[in-house]
Amino acid sequence: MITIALSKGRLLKSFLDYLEQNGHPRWHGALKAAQRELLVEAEGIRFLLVKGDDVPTYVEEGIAELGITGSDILAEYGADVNELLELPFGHCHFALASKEELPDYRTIATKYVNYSRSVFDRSEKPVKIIKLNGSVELAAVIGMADAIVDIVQSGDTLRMNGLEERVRLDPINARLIANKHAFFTKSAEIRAFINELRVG
Amino acid sequence: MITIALSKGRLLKSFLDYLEQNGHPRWHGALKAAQRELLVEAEGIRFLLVKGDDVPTYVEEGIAELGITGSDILAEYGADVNELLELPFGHCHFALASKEELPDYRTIATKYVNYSRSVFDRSEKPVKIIKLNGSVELAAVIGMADAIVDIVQSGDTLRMNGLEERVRLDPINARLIANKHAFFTKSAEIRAFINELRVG
Amino acid sequence: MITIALSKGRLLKSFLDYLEQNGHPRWHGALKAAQRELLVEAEGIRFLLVKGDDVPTYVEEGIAELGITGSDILAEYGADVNELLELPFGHCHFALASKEELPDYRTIATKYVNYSRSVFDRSEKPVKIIKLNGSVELAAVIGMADAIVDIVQSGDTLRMNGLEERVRLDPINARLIANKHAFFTKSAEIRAFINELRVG
Amino acid sequence: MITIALSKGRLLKSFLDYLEQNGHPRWHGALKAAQRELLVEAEGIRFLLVKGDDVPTYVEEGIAELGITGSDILAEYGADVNELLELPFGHCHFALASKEELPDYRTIATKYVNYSRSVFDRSEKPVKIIKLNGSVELAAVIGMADAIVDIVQSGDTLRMNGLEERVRLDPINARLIANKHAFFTKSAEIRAFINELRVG
Amino acid sequence: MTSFIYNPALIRQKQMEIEFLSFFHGHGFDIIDLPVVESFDWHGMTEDDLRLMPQRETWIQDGTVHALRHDWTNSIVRYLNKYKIDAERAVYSGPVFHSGNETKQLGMEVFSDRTPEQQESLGLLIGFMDDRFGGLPKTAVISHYALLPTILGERILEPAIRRALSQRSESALKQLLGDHPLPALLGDRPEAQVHKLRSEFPEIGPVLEELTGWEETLRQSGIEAVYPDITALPSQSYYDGVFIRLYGEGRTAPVASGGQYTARKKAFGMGIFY
Amino acid sequence: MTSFIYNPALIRQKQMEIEFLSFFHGHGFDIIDLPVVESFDWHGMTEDDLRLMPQRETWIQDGTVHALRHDWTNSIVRYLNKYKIDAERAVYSGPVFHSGNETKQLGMEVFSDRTPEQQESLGLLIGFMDDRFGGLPKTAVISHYALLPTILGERILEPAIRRALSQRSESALKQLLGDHPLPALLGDRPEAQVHKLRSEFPEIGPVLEELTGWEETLRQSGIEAVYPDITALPSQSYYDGVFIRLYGEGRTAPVASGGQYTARKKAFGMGIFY
Amino acid sequence: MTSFIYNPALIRQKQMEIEFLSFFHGHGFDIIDLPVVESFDWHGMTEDDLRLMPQRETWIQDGTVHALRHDWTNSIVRYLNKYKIDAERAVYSGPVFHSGNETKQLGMEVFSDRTPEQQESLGLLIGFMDDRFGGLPKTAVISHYALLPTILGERILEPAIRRALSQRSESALKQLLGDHPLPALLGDRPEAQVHKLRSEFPEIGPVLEELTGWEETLRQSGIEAVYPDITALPSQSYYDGVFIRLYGEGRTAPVASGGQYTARKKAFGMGIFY
Amino acid sequence: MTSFIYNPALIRQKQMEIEFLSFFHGHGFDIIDLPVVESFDWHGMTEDDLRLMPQRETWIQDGTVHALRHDWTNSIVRYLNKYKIDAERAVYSGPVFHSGNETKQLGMEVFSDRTPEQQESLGLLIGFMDDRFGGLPKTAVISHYALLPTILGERILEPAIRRALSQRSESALKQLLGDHPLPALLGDRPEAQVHKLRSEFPEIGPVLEELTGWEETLRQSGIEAVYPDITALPSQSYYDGVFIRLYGEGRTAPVASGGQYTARKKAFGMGIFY
Repeated sequence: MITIALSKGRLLKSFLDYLEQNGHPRWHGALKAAQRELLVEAEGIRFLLVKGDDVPTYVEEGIAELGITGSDILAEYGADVNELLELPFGHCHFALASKEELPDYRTIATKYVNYSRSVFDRSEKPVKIIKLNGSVELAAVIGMADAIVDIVQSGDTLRMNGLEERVRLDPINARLIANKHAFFTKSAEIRAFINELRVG
Repeated sequence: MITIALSKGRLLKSFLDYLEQNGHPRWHGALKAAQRELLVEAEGIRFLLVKGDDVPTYVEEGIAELGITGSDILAEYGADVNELLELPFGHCHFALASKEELPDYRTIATKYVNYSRSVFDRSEKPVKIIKLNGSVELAAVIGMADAIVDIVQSGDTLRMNGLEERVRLDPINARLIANKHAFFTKSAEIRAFINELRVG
Repeated sequence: MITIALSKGRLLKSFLDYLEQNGHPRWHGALKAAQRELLVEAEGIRFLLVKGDDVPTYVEEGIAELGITGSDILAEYGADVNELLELPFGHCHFALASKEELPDYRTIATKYVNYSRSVFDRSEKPVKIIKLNGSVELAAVIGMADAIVDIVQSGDTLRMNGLEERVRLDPINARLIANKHAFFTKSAEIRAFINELRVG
Repeated sequence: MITIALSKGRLLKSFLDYLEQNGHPRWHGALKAAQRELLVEAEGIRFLLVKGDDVPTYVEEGIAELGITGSDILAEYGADVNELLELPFGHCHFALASKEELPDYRTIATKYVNYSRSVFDRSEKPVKIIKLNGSVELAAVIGMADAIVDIVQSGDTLRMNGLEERVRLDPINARLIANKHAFFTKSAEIRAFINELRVG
Repeated sequence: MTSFIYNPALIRQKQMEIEFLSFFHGHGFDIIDLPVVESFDWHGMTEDDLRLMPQRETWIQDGTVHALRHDWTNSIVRYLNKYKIDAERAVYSGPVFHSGNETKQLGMEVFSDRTPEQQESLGLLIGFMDDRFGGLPKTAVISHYALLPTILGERILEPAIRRALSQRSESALKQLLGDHPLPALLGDRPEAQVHKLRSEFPEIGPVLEELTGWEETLRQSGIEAVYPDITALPSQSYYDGVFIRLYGEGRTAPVASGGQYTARKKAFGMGIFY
Repeated sequence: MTSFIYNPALIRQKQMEIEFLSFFHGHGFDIIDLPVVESFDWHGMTEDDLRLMPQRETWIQDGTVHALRHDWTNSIVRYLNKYKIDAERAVYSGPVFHSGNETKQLGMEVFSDRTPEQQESLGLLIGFMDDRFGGLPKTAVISHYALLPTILGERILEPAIRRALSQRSESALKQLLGDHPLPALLGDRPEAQVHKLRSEFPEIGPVLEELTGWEETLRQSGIEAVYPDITALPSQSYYDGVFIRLYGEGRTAPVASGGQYTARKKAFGMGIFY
Repeated sequence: MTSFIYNPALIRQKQMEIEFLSFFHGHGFDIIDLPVVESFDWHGMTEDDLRLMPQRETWIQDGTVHALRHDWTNSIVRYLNKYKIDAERAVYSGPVFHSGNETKQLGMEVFSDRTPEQQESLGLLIGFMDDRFGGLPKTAVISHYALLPTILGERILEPAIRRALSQRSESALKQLLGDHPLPALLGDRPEAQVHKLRSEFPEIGPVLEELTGWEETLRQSGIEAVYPDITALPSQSYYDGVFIRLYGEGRTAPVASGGQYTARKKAFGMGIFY
Repeated sequence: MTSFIYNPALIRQKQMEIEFLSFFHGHGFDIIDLPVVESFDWHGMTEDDLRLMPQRETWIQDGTVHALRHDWTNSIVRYLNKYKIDAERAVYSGPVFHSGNETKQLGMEVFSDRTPEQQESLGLLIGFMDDRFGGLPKTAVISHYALLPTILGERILEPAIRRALSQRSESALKQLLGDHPLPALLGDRPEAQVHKLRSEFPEIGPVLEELTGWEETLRQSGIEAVYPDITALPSQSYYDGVFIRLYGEGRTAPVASGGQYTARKKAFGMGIFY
């Protein structure tokens, strides 16, 4: 028996599509059927459906041996886990977006404080960062910040809010992470899951 | 012109119902029509639709003069704002819930860390609190925590996860908050909004 | 057997005079005979001849049950001892002295840093204090400090250096101090010594 | 005009002997004549007679451009001065002394806390150090410490107290120190003094 | 946190600082300076000191608590409680630190209990702001810390009531105070509140008189809108009289604030944060 | 400061610790543990907390004051004032830190106001010391913190008098208290002091009765010399009854000390420092 | 954070501690103690010290950095680099502090470079765990810090590679190392990895020999599953040989860990955290 | 420590500050500002940072080391190593803190490796001092940090030699260096030292050329006495070229100091402490 923490929402949809396209009908069926359940068991695997931010916590603490979450979350929170594999779904990217193009963006609103800090550090520019938990675009719309740093998939949300992507930052995809110790103590089960996933 | 930050989601729905029942067709119409916009203007009022957690930030910073959010958020984050009025909607309550009744709950998972700490302090019991950002029920289901502290409206979520409310904690409702300084400098507009809201 | 730490130098001379005048020939004889010995035993009493600054240390640590030292030392170092009695010898006083009379003394050189601080605090005046270990008068002579705070007996040292006493500060005399715990556990011997000393 | 801080006491005597033997009658005469004066002027040189511990302070602060003090003082207090020359007088040495020879000395009483710490660090042995201001030998005599670290000249003081030198530590001699900045700004005067002293 | 600013604004800021000091110096104010780092003995800390500590940048050194200056008046009060000074009026400028952020404060103090002198200094400050510091403030909020103790008596010490007052929570005050006229007042226009207060509590007449005097000063200085704030509670216990906040056009944070306090004797001080 | 001790004594010390815990556990005491690092909110610090801080190893972290445990009873009092506990008797062991030095403390607490139960626990402690911890103490000093408030009234709050009392300074007390009978008592043999007190201040009879009871307990436990200490002042305000110090032969520091205190309810605790 | 535990488990814990010390003392280990608070001169801090600081409870006192003990072996290494000791084997117990949390550590050190002696001590530890400390560990993970430097050469110093190694990230290692055989190995069963390593890198034969010796010791001690970990990087640079982690049934955190290190001379130490 | 200064001097000091900034601003220097409180990640601290820490007012907050600004050039170097800037010349003023004492520093930096530009800025500084800041310095001491590495080679890294050099200890250098010509040079007049150096070490000709150029600048600015300092060691490793100290009449502490350094690229800066 192995426990896997899955990020709910956008990433779960992407995972379900992948499963469907790659022939894992039973996992797909079980997860698809889950309405608001948070715990789904299928073929000797226990899936925990949790908030993306919490996936690393579940894995780090050993509640789950494996986890699937976005590289954005890992970039931001830097969990102490084994980041085994990049997965071929959940693609999107980080972007810096603003209402108007500016020579310098001095104030940034974002959910991704650490990531944004590292981006501006890399470009060797000082910046003030405002942490928001949601609706980050609004901060740029109403002038609370010069720009935002956020995840962009289709770009629709930006457009709807009259913002434009100014700098395309790092790509994002799904990652398979493992608890540092379970990586060894459950190595057979983990390897089995990886093989299953890959072969499709 | 006055700016009001509104908590999206559950509370916004409750607010819309209230507006409808109390005859504010234009505000109701404008807010209802907003699909994924974050900024809605109606009759000289600018509504910002933001995450509940962010409402106090917008008001404290003066981006919005007024805000409507749940008392759960205020209890947890203790913003430096004027908490003018309790509003007659958005009712629910905090609860402690668990799979089994226990003599003592030593480990608690919750999104509301500060509130939970104060509850256990009041009852003079030491406790370990685990912060989760979502799907808090799961922590009790899989035994990561003895119990959870969360908001309960209908109780359906608890039941669906096999949990039961053990202790009914403080009631929650919507609150009208004001920026500490705008309370004076925009006192006429604020008073007008309150009157409008009340009389219905 | 009881051990008594005695301050060497000025205070020891004063003590010897007192013993002579008040009829303690044997103590007087034994101490007088001590050339450079640091340890003198006489009639069941062990005298330690130590630097005045060290007397409180010996008593606080319990190496000696009693100690005789000047109140200047106690005022400066504030040892955790029982300060049983004022003794009728070792009289002198603290003074503030300077080359010229000034409306304000902003820089003070002294061996007695804590005491000087408290004097200026009492008079509610800010001051800069320079710690010197000896020849404090020199600091005032060469203008390193506006004034000095030091012990004055005859005033000869001041005069020789062209300084004058400006403010007569607290009086100083010898004190009998006791280790806080030995005060009880050796109470009979301590009481005997005090009686002997007093009656003369 | 140049100002030189001289260590009073043992070292001053040694300096006077040196001056006498090497033909500096006027300096010798002026310093010899000084009874309890702290300030002596002779041939364009101003001598400050101060406590050995204070010499580095006078020089570091620039009150005196040059100073003569023992290397023991410099080893202990580590002043920020230019330590120009070793002088051919004031010879003695540091020693570890005790009543009985012991395999290990765990508790040391000394006036030279920093120096003692460095000695024991060099020999890679942990030790407890008690700071005393004077009569350090006594601590070994009465068993307050296993041994003492002190300056030894003839060894008479040790013998008189029944102690014996166990380890001969670093040699000590007089040093000529200069204020770091005056070293340049008064370089001609300093060089003249050195030449005078050397040629003798 | 690390900000490196080099732009023409900085020289204007420094010039402003020197103009401020010169202006008040020209009106008989002594220029004062105090250390950026303040130290506190554990046992000498007052309730006021302890209350402020969580907002300060603090550390412990040699058994005493060190903190960066948080507010000039606060430091001056502490100084006055320890040392005598000769100055009757003082002006200052320098950095202050709030929860790790560095800002600048300019301000002045009048060490006198004579109201006209205090009001004159307020006039000077507003005049300076009008001429050189971003223009005349548009709005003032004015309170008097003697009001609530009279109106509420001992109940003012209850934590729940203090919290409701500081949040202007009409709902909470109704629950806590029941029929007391105060909660209802909060629903009124600020201008009407003082009027009603006077009739409900005739004994606070003199305090309201004082308030009116200061309101007059503010209006004569050109400030258009002056609002009374009847539920204000002092942030530090030394503030015990009138307290004033000045706001610029469309700004929600005050550009200047200050009031009457007691540090051995009565005084009045105001500071500009920028 | 860095000491590395490896010798046979260490295993004996650890064995002693376990014997102590087992012994009291066998007599119905629960074994308790508390964190080495304690944290304090600035505004929640009491006068007692502040007074002790300069003697503690302290630092500031995340806006709260952190301190290493200084004394077990002190930590337990703070715990009892915050949380309810079920235990009626407790025993503990662990490191404590005084001004940067680490030592060990063993001790026990009785959370009951029944004197016989408290005295029984004292008997157990002395018994344990006699059997296994360096032998029977030779001397005890015993005081009662209700004595001085009755004898001196309000004057006990004056700092100068407190200092003179804590230093047993006959000279200073004479200057400060004039004709009051207290200074003269200090010149008497300790044994005679209680006697005279009783006749001078009949109202403290019951307190002296209590003292006598505890003295009896000490003597029955085999301690030969018991001295009353009439000028003792409590180091922390929760100590409000009998206080006892036990000394070994020829030692000037007590091997054990403790007494009655109040933390919500009456309790008694004693600790061994080594 | 404030936890007050009083229950029968505590006495068992204390008994366990004494049994552990006695057991190893009986096998010729000296019992050692070191201070809970460690102090560091700024300029004497090593890269290792600095790397660990963010995980420690730290403060600054008198110009030196103070930190609570984080790990016994770490403290012992620092001690050995400063002082000579006579002991050849040592055993210890006491609290350690990780990011503000207090836990306990039991452990032993062998100050000898003789592998059989080191392996004997490992056997003793596992034996003790089997008998008295929660039973025989089920799983061991074993690595050797000489492996990667040989396999990767200078590239082991690149931060990106170190991160990918420490995360066992097959994807990242492929990107960074291209054709190098290492990434592909990660997809194999752990048991197969050593086998392939030996054929790809014949020069690491002796290191793999050593590994096999230790694996043998572990198996003889009764541990069923022993996994090699070929990408392990040392947490502190003094670890330079074999490193072992032991796990209980169904547990994801190791119950014990430790390995070979150099502090002036070669040594071996393991600790139990609980 | 607590000093409260109110006197006419303060306004002059503030005016001086603004004049200094205006003067250099008028010569094309940007005015810059940096935070008073600097924060350091443990693992990002350089040898330079660690060496300076004991002289700074420091504390630990949220796992990072905080320190009050110690020296503007030091802060600017750290800034330049982290961020790009556009300014080519900068001027600053503000408080600095040495071992708990607060003083003020004024200064300027030229972010260019062109010596004439650097020398021009030095001329401006001396000109300003002559006109407005207490008059022309009387004495300059000038060194070049490329000298000793050439003269002594690797031996310059030996701690004993560094100490002897920094103390100008002829005796100690003789013991350590034996026949090397350096110790003997120290007994010469400073003016003669450079001369002899040139003949003993022809390879340092270009460095001495540079020194002479700067000496020329100093003399042309009106400074009468210029002394070379051949044994100077840099306080921080970024100083790698000429270094200059200026002294007033009869003063033993320099009124200004600074020199060439490298922070990504070559620069030159000097500061006035007062």
